[in-house]
Amino acid sequence: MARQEKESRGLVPGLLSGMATTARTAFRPTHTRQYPDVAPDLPPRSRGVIALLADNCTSCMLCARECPDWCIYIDSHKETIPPASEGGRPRQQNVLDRFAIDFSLCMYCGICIEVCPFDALFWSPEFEYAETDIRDLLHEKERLGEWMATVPPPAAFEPGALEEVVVDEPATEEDATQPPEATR
Amino acid sequence: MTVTEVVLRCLIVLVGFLVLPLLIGQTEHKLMAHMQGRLGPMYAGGFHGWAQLVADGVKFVQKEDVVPSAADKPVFRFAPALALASYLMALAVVPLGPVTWGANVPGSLVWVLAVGGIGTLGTLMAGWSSGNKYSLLGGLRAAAQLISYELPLILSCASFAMAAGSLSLVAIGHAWTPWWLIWQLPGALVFLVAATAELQRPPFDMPVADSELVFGPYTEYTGLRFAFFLLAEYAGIVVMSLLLAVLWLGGWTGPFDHQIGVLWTLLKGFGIALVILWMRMSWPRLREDQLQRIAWLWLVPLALLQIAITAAGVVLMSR
Amino acid sequence: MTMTDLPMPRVGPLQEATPKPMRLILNWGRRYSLWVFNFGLACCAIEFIAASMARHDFIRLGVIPFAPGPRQADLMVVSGTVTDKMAPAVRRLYDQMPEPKYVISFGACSNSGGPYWDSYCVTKGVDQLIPVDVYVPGCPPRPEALLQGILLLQQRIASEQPASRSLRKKSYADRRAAAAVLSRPFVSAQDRERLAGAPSESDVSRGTSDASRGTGDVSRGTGDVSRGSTDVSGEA
Amino acid sequence: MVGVGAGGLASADMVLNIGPQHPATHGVLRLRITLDGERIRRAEPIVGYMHRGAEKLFEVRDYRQIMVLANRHDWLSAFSNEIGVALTVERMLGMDVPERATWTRTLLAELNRVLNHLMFLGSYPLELGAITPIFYSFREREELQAVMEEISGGRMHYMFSRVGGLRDDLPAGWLGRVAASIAAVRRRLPDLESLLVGNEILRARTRGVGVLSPELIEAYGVSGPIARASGVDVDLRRDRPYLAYAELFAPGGPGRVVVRSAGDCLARLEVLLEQVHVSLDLAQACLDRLAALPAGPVNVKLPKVLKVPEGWDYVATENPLGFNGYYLVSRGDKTPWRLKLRSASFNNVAVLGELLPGTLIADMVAILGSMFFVVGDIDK
Repeated sequence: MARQEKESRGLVPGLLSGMATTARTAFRPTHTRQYPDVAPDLPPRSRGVIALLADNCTSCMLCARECPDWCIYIDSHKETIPPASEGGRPRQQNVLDRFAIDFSLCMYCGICIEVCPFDALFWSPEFEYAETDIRDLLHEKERLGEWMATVPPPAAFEPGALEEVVVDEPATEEDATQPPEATR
Repeated sequence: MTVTEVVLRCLIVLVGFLVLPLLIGQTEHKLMAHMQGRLGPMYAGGFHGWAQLVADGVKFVQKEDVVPSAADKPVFRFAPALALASYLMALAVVPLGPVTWGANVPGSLVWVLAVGGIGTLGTLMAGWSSGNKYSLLGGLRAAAQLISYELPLILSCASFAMAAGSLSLVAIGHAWTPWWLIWQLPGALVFLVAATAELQRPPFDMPVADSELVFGPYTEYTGLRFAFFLLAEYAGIVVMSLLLAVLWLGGWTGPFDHQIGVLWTLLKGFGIALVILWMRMSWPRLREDQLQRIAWLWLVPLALLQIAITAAGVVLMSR
Repeated sequence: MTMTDLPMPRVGPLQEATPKPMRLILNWGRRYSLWVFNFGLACCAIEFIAASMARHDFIRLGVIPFAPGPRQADLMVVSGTVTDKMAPAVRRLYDQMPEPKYVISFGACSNSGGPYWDSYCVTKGVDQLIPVDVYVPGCPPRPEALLQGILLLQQRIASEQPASRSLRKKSYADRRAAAAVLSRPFVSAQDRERLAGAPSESDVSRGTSDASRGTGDVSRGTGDVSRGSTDVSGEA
Repeated sequence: MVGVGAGGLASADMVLNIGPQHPATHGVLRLRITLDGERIRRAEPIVGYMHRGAEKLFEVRDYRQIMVLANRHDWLSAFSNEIGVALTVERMLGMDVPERATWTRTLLAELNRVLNHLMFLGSYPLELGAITPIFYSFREREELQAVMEEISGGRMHYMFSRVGGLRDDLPAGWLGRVAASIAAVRRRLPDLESLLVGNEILRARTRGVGVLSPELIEAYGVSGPIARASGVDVDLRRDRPYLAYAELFAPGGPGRVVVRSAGDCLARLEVLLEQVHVSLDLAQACLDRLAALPAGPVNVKLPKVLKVPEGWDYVATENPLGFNGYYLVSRGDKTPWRLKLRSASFNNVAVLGELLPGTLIADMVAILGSMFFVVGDIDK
């Protein structure tokens, strides 16, 4: 399979074949994707930034606890809701005050997204948020909410996957065919 | 030759000396890029990054003027000037056409080779005075390499001079005949290899081998001085490729050579410069002792053989 | 915070005389000729090399990766984990670079220690050692993220005043610090009046999310500046 | 003999630091060499500049958090490291992994091996002075990284394997795109080979330089492509098969162990080049098998808090750079008591002290480049 060892070759061909390759490449189209002008096409699962769906979050602190870097800061307080119908019991509800992720610490492992029981966190392939001041890398929940717009629809699975693997909406048949492109 | 004409010629040489290396540098950027499947500078100066080297120059002017404390200061400051001046003086005598030359001295070939030696001194001074171990190693390697490649260079030039019967480049240019292409082929190859080694260009860039000795003798240089050394390297390519174009490819002879003779020389020089740049992109670099071995066991005998052929040819043709 | 004026340092021969159009040319030159010095430490170094390769090719932007040593470089991309044993080398290489120099902190490890935030031998963020101009988040960040960071840096260079760059000579806790760090107060204006307005709120909030941490009582840097080491030293 | 004749000038030896930050050392390996002129008298690799205390951090992390940290020490073969931790924990738990997960893991491990080798096929000629090969090898790397990113979301640190299988299932149409990228890499590989194989200058720089004898390999525990280049025919994928390698390396299967006997820098380069071809064959075989497999789960339902029963276990896998061993001691609670990593590069670099004396500086760079190591793998 591999080209066999050419021991007894003349002095020149090895060197010239190298020059021939570089010359041939010079006339072929280049591989560069000019980033600022041409946006890169990112697969839907690409881990760029974490987006928060604030109203799903019940501030159960699971993500903050499971995060290896402790880079999620959550703050909430309890509110009592008056009983819906009179005679009912007033309900306690967790209201989210602050949900911040420090992206200068985050290692993008995705454990928080995996472990969140209420599907409040999603991956978005967005990556353009470099800052000149490290404190701006601490995204508050408003900024995390803004990333929600860039979250692609969940990708369909390979036909070999078991059907009962339930995604939040079952992978319908028709989007299993065309490869899902990110919405960028 | 009135004074104004001399001043005018000097100005033209100076302008050529500042423009041509930038052209070669930009060509190297774009050629290396496309040979590696990428685009090279695009944003500097709008269309296809034409002003990349101008931007480099403007930036190097603003850099801090660092002279290491352990350095031998006067020698350190003067080294780049020496490296640059040698190629400037060499470019002065290289003729682009029958009348377009900086200076037409009878022994212009000897002048070019002699002035080339000063460049070696500049590199050695840079290596020695930087007070940095890598520079010392790089400087000594450079000295050994440049001295051992002077000989093949001189021998191959001698064979061209013998073939033309004169030491003046303009006369050699006039005496050139297409027959020389085959007759002087070994000499030209020796010249090309020796010139690449003289310029410390890959595959002979051991002194400035970035993976071994950070940047050889120029490790400690910053700002304008470093820019001078870069300019010297590209100016060297211009000088050597124009020289080979005049000696072996006949300089300004070509169809319509009366009208566009100069263009022919520049085109031929550009072609040879492309070969020198091309070698950098395709080959790794040799080891120090292999380099010496090539010089003494391959190039010098080949050059001597070439001189024998030339002598035989001259004797046959003179009868 | 009173702005102490500083003697204009010797930064290249042309720095002093900078009438407006001249300054534009100088900024343009510095902007499109960033010789980057391949300061690769860990995994981010591979993404840094990928950014200089055919697919992303940051030479298009004028960033030339062939600077062999610190002396010839003016952009230092710290890519990878800065361990305590490597810290003096990082600091030394930064000092060896000639003056108009910029630093991009590439990746979580150099931003703030990243996955190794609780390691006993990792410097938590390279900005403790050298002043950083642009922080690129990611672990490792995509090569395009580095390109975006470079574009951000280039915009800053284009709008740079020679005066602001001269502040760079000023030391900050015996370390040379970026003009950006010095020329603005630590606690930003709206933070200050927010602190003045509801002093307890932000400390309380930090406290509760810590209290609910549960797995161990490591007290994280609780100052308003998210990491303990560059804490507000009270001179707001 | 080169340079000044024996007994020439009385020259004192010069100690040169091939620094923590030096273009030749990948990352932050420091070599203190004592020079006589350009010939090396003594060479001592100084490691520790990239020590991040990962093993100490393992003690305060549960097994999923370990997985996402364990792939960062050898950052060129991230997926193979993850598999090592997963296999150790699965063996201690006695958990059997679904077949589709095993075959996908083998496919991703082989693709990761190709990525690792391509990196060294690019960076080694760069140290010898050839600029272009690294651009061609990274063009192939980008091709494969696009596919790896599509399934796992990351380009270098995939964090895709979990105890008991994989994190997610395969995206739709992914197998087709993997086949296309493997074909593209195979089509463009001759470009890279034409710059390496048969290049007289490269051959002159590497033939007979830095010969590593099998005794030295046994003594220092060198493993991986470097050991196989000196004739030591050992490969854990065949000798102690894990994942799906038993079937792939069975006689008649696509897997074969590439061995050279010369043991010099050129042999190491050739082993690497041929191993890329072998790994591409293996990946193609895994693809065909995955397409044929019936539908099935990709991971096992894990308890809420995963506790490994008390005891210890050692699993060694064949990482692209050599043997990668995981010694796990568990006291039965959420976090391991001790997880020791035996990494290949630590032993591979240790042999430099024996190999470098007597060579020139240019040879030192050639040898250093040909001992394929990753500094994070040395210092962990």
